[in-house]
Order: sequence, then structure tokens, then C-alpha cells
Amino acid sequence: MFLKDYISDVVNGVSSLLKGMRKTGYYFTHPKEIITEQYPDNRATLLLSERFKGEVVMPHDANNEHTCTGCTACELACPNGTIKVVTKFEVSPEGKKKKAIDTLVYRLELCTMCNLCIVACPSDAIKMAPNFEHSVFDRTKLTKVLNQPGSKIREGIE
Amino acid sequence: MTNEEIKEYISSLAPAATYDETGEWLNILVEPTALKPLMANLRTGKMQMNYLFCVTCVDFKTHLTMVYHLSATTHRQSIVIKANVNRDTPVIETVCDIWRTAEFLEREVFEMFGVQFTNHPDLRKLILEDDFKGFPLRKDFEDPINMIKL
Amino acid sequence: MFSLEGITTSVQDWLFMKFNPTMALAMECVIVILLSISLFAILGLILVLMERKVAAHIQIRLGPNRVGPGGMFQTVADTLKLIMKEGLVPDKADKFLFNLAPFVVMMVGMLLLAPIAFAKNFQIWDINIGVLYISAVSSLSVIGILMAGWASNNKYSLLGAMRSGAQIVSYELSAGFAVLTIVVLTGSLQLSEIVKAQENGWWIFKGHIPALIAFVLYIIAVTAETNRAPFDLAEAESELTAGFHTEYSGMRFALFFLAEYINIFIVCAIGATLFFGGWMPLHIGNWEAFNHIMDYIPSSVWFMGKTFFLIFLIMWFRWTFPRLRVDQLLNLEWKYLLPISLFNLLLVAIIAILGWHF
Amino acid sequence: MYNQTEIIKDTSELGADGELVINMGPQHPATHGVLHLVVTLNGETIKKIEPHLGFIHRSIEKMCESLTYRQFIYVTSRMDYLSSHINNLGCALLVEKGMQIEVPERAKYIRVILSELTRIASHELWLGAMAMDLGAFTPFFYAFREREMITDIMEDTCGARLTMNYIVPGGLMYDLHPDFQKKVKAFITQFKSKVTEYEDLVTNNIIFQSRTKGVGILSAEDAISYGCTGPVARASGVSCDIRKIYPYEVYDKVEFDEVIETAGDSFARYIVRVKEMNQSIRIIEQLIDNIPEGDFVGKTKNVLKLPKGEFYSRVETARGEFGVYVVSEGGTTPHRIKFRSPGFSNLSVLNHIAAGGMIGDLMASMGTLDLVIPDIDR
Repeated sequence: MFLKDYISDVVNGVSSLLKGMRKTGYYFTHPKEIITEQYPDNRATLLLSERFKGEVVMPHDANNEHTCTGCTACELACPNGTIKVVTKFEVSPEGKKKKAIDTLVYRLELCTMCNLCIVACPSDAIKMAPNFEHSVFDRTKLTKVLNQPGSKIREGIE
Repeated sequence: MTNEEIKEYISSLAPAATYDETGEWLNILVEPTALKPLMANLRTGKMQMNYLFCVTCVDFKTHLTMVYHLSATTHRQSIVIKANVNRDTPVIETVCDIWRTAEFLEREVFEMFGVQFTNHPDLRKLILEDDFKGFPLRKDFEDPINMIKL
Repeated sequence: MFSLEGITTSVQDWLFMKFNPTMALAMECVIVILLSISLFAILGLILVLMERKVAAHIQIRLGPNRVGPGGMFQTVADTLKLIMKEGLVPDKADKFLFNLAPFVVMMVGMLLLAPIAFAKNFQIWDINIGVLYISAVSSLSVIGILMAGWASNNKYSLLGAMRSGAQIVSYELSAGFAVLTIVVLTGSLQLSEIVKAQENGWWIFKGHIPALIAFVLYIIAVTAETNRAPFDLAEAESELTAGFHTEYSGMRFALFFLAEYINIFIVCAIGATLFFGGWMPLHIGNWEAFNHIMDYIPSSVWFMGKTFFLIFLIMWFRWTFPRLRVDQLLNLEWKYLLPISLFNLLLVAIIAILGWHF
Repeated sequence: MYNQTEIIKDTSELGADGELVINMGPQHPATHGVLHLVVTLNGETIKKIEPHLGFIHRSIEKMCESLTYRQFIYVTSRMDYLSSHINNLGCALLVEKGMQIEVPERAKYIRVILSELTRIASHELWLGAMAMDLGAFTPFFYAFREREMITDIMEDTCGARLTMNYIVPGGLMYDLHPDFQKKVKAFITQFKSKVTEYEDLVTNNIIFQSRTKGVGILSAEDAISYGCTGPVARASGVSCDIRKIYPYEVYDKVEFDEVIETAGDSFARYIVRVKEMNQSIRIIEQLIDNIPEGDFVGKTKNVLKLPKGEFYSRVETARGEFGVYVVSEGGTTPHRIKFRSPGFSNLSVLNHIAAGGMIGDLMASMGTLDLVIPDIDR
């Protein structure tokens, strides 16, 4: 039955193609299914997960105080050498010498957002911020100092 | 097959083999010259090791060790065959006529460690460019530009 | 009722009144050339935008929506960019053929414009062998594609051009047979006659199932002839990067791009003329009242509506189907389309002889 | 005006018997990355394919020799970036095996659920990209719509969409997101309602079937000999699912079928992956409501030191068997680390299955091998 096979071939082929066209036709006629997000326009309503690993930041409170003790745990944990902790010795009023950070240099261009420094930090001084718009015109701007100028360690953090 | 039986079987094929059972699988260290006949026997003999899932080389600074992980899709028993080769002129016979996958894996070992595989049909560099000097995965490899010491 | 016929005759009368006949004819030619070039440009802009919008909506996207309201001027911006771009000629390319090829492809499109009836009595050249002329000229575009592929000095281009050659030569046949079925039904090769024959109903309705089959064959064949997916083997993006126009850039590429869309327009216009009655409104037998209402819609709107419906169909194909392999493409033609169209022609001939069509 | 013979010489570099050598890649739409194939053609027929690798070689094995056992896990996300979570899991399993770290039950469940989500995401991307190779552009967008839901779930829980790095030796980096279960269930409903779309658009399509059926046939013996694993080998009838043979984590507690086809052609490889997505859904459905309470990370020492010796662990990624081989000298960093990447072995079979076919067949064969180039180059 050559002719029968031939005709059923043609019919099956055409019907399978029509099924596909019905599917695409459905989406063509249903604009509600469109999932495009108009990115720069919807920045105000853009929902980013609070856990999103965008960059490392150091939270400061209202008194410009942070909780970083300068223990360099993050520097050791980092696989890429992204973080560099520069420490200095502060002399307290009682005359005791105390280690504190001078600057915490963070090089965003090297960072792979692996979160190991955050896990390693014993005093929760640094955290990941959900920010993904990192583009700058000058590469040196990607090297950041995380502690704000004039900031100091919060009382009671060892 | 228990490890004892395998040992017995392999000793009959390669009398000079030494064994190490500390790891997960039985490790068999053979002479490089005895490797090829042993491998051919393991593939076609009663072990029927038809699945070579990993070929690599380790640089122990004094010598290089070729490591072949073998398994079989029928009985799923894995063994590890090792052969120490000379670090200056590492030569070993290819197994890519037994397992086809070895062709690419040996080419990789060739460029990364400099091990010469005799009778390999197409021993050229696979990953690095053709005029690359040195063997990157050896411990004494130095590249002052691309390797940053932390 | 508004008619383009009045404008053309008054322009002609005015020209013949002012100038001597030779001069007037020359003036008419210039006007026609200018009109067709501007039609090309506008069609190119509209069709490219339409394709992008259709594709986007099928693919649950929005498509171009930044330049102008709803992205309307996106293609204008693209054209500007292409004009500004440097047209590179690859080293060791055959410069003469390389530069000539896009124009050859373009000229074929322009020549095909001549016999198309855009509206009632609005036709550049009502040639008495119109259908034959179309079949003959449309196969010339393959020369341009082969030229482009050969002259580019690129292996991908060469492969694409060769594929295109095999494809167009073979699909020409079933397109021709599909056209012939209508010729058999009408008994004339003249396009205006074919349109007139559909005064009391379009051929796709009047010609029973054979006309429907012929229409399906025609659409498949012209999709292949214009190198559109699923038959876009000449440019097969994932196989040959861009096929015969891999090396083209700037305005030369734009000409190829434009020619593709113009070709689609032309084959769809011819399809609309043959199967859907061209500018003829939808008439059903003797329903006088219904026919009268339909007559109120201008004939040019009817023509454009039908053409754009067919263009949409071809775009719909493109964004739904995977591409065929080159041997399957030829199999489809020689083992399926050609036997079916031969058989179909026979059926139509019987119908026409026995007068079974309405 | 021009000299014809000269152009012939320049245009085609015709070899013996009219062979034409073309370079596909490193920049080519079908190689999905920087794979370079030197293809010898005779007309449309392929005579030989020779892959040239290394355009994205970063020497991850060498890098890992200077990273600690905590740090080296994150590098593996950059190898097979489509199943990064499963790669991370393989490395974590090796460290846990070597140091006998106890992993809490909760962490095991979560690891498996995320592994299966990763597998679905990877297969979805593959499905779209493969359809695109064959010239169908639209399924790509439909597949990505579902994949987007998974990446959103990943973003919520792991904090990243592609290179998760959610696993640490001993457990997880942090606990699940509170919305996790709700979102996964929403995804499962969406996926089940949309899976028929792929059937209409791709699976049952006559053009797709004729492009893939009987194309790139790989026999079971060759699949084993070439070291193929994953869907590629299973499509040839080789049972090689690590999740079944050497169950890790909680795979021995869930019910699922190892999908095996016998045809060994491109269509079989396609079908295996589509069915695998359904099996993954089945696994997730069994686990999602039964995640036990408890810790998400076990007790580990601050500094991880693997005892002297050799360790090997393997997991089933979306592409096949991913193995990690570590030679430890007892220090904090590995002495030698070798990643057995599934893509490398699967690529080596390309010449075998695609030579003799046409250029169009190469796209079908290569597409169904599901090559991820960073995984091959490492």
C-alpha cells in the first residue's frame, strides 16, 4: 500500500505542522502572555532578592560606627585576593594598644561573589548588597574602600 | 570479585605489580612497560573492564604517576591502575586502541605533563597553542605573567 | 467611490496635453520608476518592522518599542545606521561581481513589480503573458545570489549560494504548476483577466479542493523560492553563519535584506492575485446586497489586505518551524510537491474541461 | 576583468578529491561558545571533524592546587556553569567523604532538590538552544520562560542565578528562603502545564523528527568506549546514572526511573533529556514537602585538612558523570586535582557520530551532545 502510506505521510506531516502553528498563533493573539521586562524603566519597581550577591558592603550605623575588628578572616577566606585589610594600632585612653582597621580595600573587579568572606566574618561586619549595576567608566573606581572616612569600631566588639 | 581475587588475577598477568588498599578502590602500581598488556587483558579478559572513566597524571616532583580509573558497566567494580614514569623522559604506551576515550585524555596529559604516548595516532596539543613551551600542570611550571602568587 | 484610476488617467492626460507623445512617455517612465523605488523603500521599512513585531509577539516578547511610538521608527533608524556604515569588500573578493550582486537581486524585484495590479485599473504594464513573465523573471534572482556567494571569496558564502541555486531551480517547478492551475481555470495568462474572472468569487473558493491544494503548494514553493525559513538554507544561520551574504555589510547588505522582503511582497501579491482575486472585493455568487457593500471598500485596500495576510502567513511559518536539511528540502520538492502538483493540475484540467467550477 | 582560475585557488583551497576545509568557530552561531571545529567537507558531506579546544582554558586544575578545600568549590561553578550547583555538590561530597563530616539530613534534602532544579534549568536551556540550532527560534523563548522561574528561585535562596556557590563542606551556606517551597510548587504547576508546548512545537514536529531521527547514531559499545555518560550514553541504551548506581545524598530514598532509550540517535538523546526533566519533577515532588527540620550545616573544623591519600567522588550532572579526583598530601590544599568533566568525553565522540553526515546533521548531533565549552576546556 504505497499510496496509502504516502498519503498518510503527507497528512501526518501537515497536521503536526499545523499543531505547532496553532501554538505560536495562540501566543501571537494573546499579548497578555508577554513576559518582557522594560528594564531601565522599571527600576523603581524592580524586585531583587534580599540575598542577591551583588557586592560586598560594610554597614555603618548612625554614629558612623562599624563592627570590623580587622581580624583579616575575610582576607584569608577570599580565593581571589579581592579583599585587603590594612590595620593600624589605636591607643585607647587607658594607654592600651588596640588593633583596628585603617582601610578595608575591596576590589570589585576581582570579586566572584562567592560569599566566603561573609561566612568567615566573626563579627558580621560585612555583608552582600543586592546591587548589580556596577558599570563605571574608569576601572579604578571599582577599587573601593569599604569603611567610611572617620568611622570607628562600635563599642563592645572584640 | 573481591579484592583478593583481583589481586590474584592481576598478579598472574603482571607479577611485578604492587597493591595499595587504603583508598576507596584497589590501587595497582605496575611498571610502565607492563601496562599495555595488562590493560589489554583487563579489557578483554575475565574482568571485562570496558569503561575507562578517568586518565590523568600526578606530578610527585620526583616522578610522574599515570593514573587510570577503570570500571565495568556490567559488574561496576572499579580499580585504579598506576604506573610511575620518569620525569625527564616520560614515555608510556597508549591505551587508546583499547578505550577510544583515551585518545583525547592522553592528548591532554601529553600537553599538560609532557608524557609521550607511543603509538598514539594523533599526539598533538589539544588545548594549548601549538608553540606553547612548558608543561603547565607540573609543579615546577613558572609563568610570571599569568600566574599570580597570592 | 475613491479610485486610483482617476488619478492615473488625469496625470496621463495632462502629460500628453503638455508634451509631445515621446516626451510624455519618458516622463511617465520616470514617474513610474520613482514611484516603484519609493514603494520599495516604504515596503522595506514596513515589512521589516512587521516581521520583528510578529516574531516578538509569537515569542512572547514586545519587539522594538523604543524608537518612536511603539517602535515605529526602528527600521528607519536601522536604515540610517546601515547607510552610515562602511561597506567592506573582503580582500581577494571579485570586486566587480561582489558589487553587482545586490543590484541584480534588487533589479529582479523591480522587474517583477511591472505586471502586478495594485488596485482597480492601477497596473504598470498589463502584459498579456503576465504569469509567464513572472515565472521567467523571478528565477533570475538566483543569478544574483550565486554571484554574491562566488564573489565573496568565502567558503560559507559559496556553500550557501550553491544550496540556494539547487533550491530555487527545483521549487520554481511546483510554483509554476500551482500558477498553471489558475491559468487553466481562467484560460488566460493575463493578470487583469485572471482578476476579472474572479468577479463572482475567488478562485480559492470557486476552484474546489484542487485550488486549495494549489494554494498550499504555491505558498510552500514561494517560501522556498524567497529563501525563507523553514527553507532558509542559503543563509542557515546556525550552519553557515549568514550564507551567501556573510561578507556583505552596510548598504550592500541592506539591499539584500530589502530584496528579500520585496520578493516576499511580490510573491504574496501574485498569490493574492491568483487565488484571492487581487483587488477584487469578496463577492459571493448573486448576493447583490452583500456584493454591493463589499464594493464600498476601496480595491487597493482589498489588495493590500490580502497580500499582507499572506505575508503574515509566511512570517508565521518562519517563527514556528525548524529548518530542513538540504537533502530533505530537495526530497520534499521532488518526491512530494512535484507529484502532487502534477496530479493536481490534471484534476484542475478535468474540472475546467467539464466546467465543474462555478 | 578577472582571472577565473586565480579565484578558484583563492576561494576554496581545494584539497585532494575536492575537499573543502572550513573552520566552524571559535565564533560561530552553532558552537555556543568558543569551540573551534575544523570540518573537512566533500560538498555537503562531512568527512572529518577535528575539535580544537582551549579558547576558554583557565587551568582550573592548577588554580585549585593553591586553593583551600573551602575555596576550591566555588571555582567549579565556572566549569559547567549550567549545572554549577551539582558541580559544587560533587566537590563538597569529596571533602565530606575524605574528612568524614556528618551532613545534616535537612541539608541533604535541600541539596538534592536544588540539584534537580538545576538539572531542569540546564535541560531547558539546552532544549531552546538545540531547537535554535535546527532553525526553530521560538521554543528558545518558551523554554527560557520556565527556566527564568528556576533562576528566580535560585536567586532567592542562593543569592545568585547561575554560579550559586550555595554548598559548603558539611552542609549549606545558609538556610532556605521562607518562600522556597511555595515557589517550587508554583514552578511545578507551570512546568507541567507548559510541557505539552514543547511536544507540539518540537517533539512531534515532522521537520524536527526528520532532522534528528537516524542522525548521529552512537552504538552502546562506542558510547562506553568513548567514555560517554549522561543522556548521551543513556540514549544508546547504556545504564550510567550515578544517582542510581552509586546513590549519594538522598537519592536512594526517592523513586525515579533512569530514562533509557535504545536508538542512540539524536532524537533519542532529545527524548531522554525531555523525559529526564519529568523525572526530576517527580523527585522534587517527593522531597519538597518532606524537608526535615534541623540544622542546615554540620559541625566542621575551621581549617579543613584532607588526610594523605587519594579521593574520588562523582555526581550526575545534567551532562553526565562529573568526577573529582584529589591527591592529598595532608595539607590544606590539594596536591593534584583532576576534574573528570562529562563534556570532554562527550565531545570526543563528535567526529565518530557526525562524520559521513551533512552539515545539517552536524548541528543536530552537536546540539544533542549538549556541549558546554568551559566544562570541556576547564
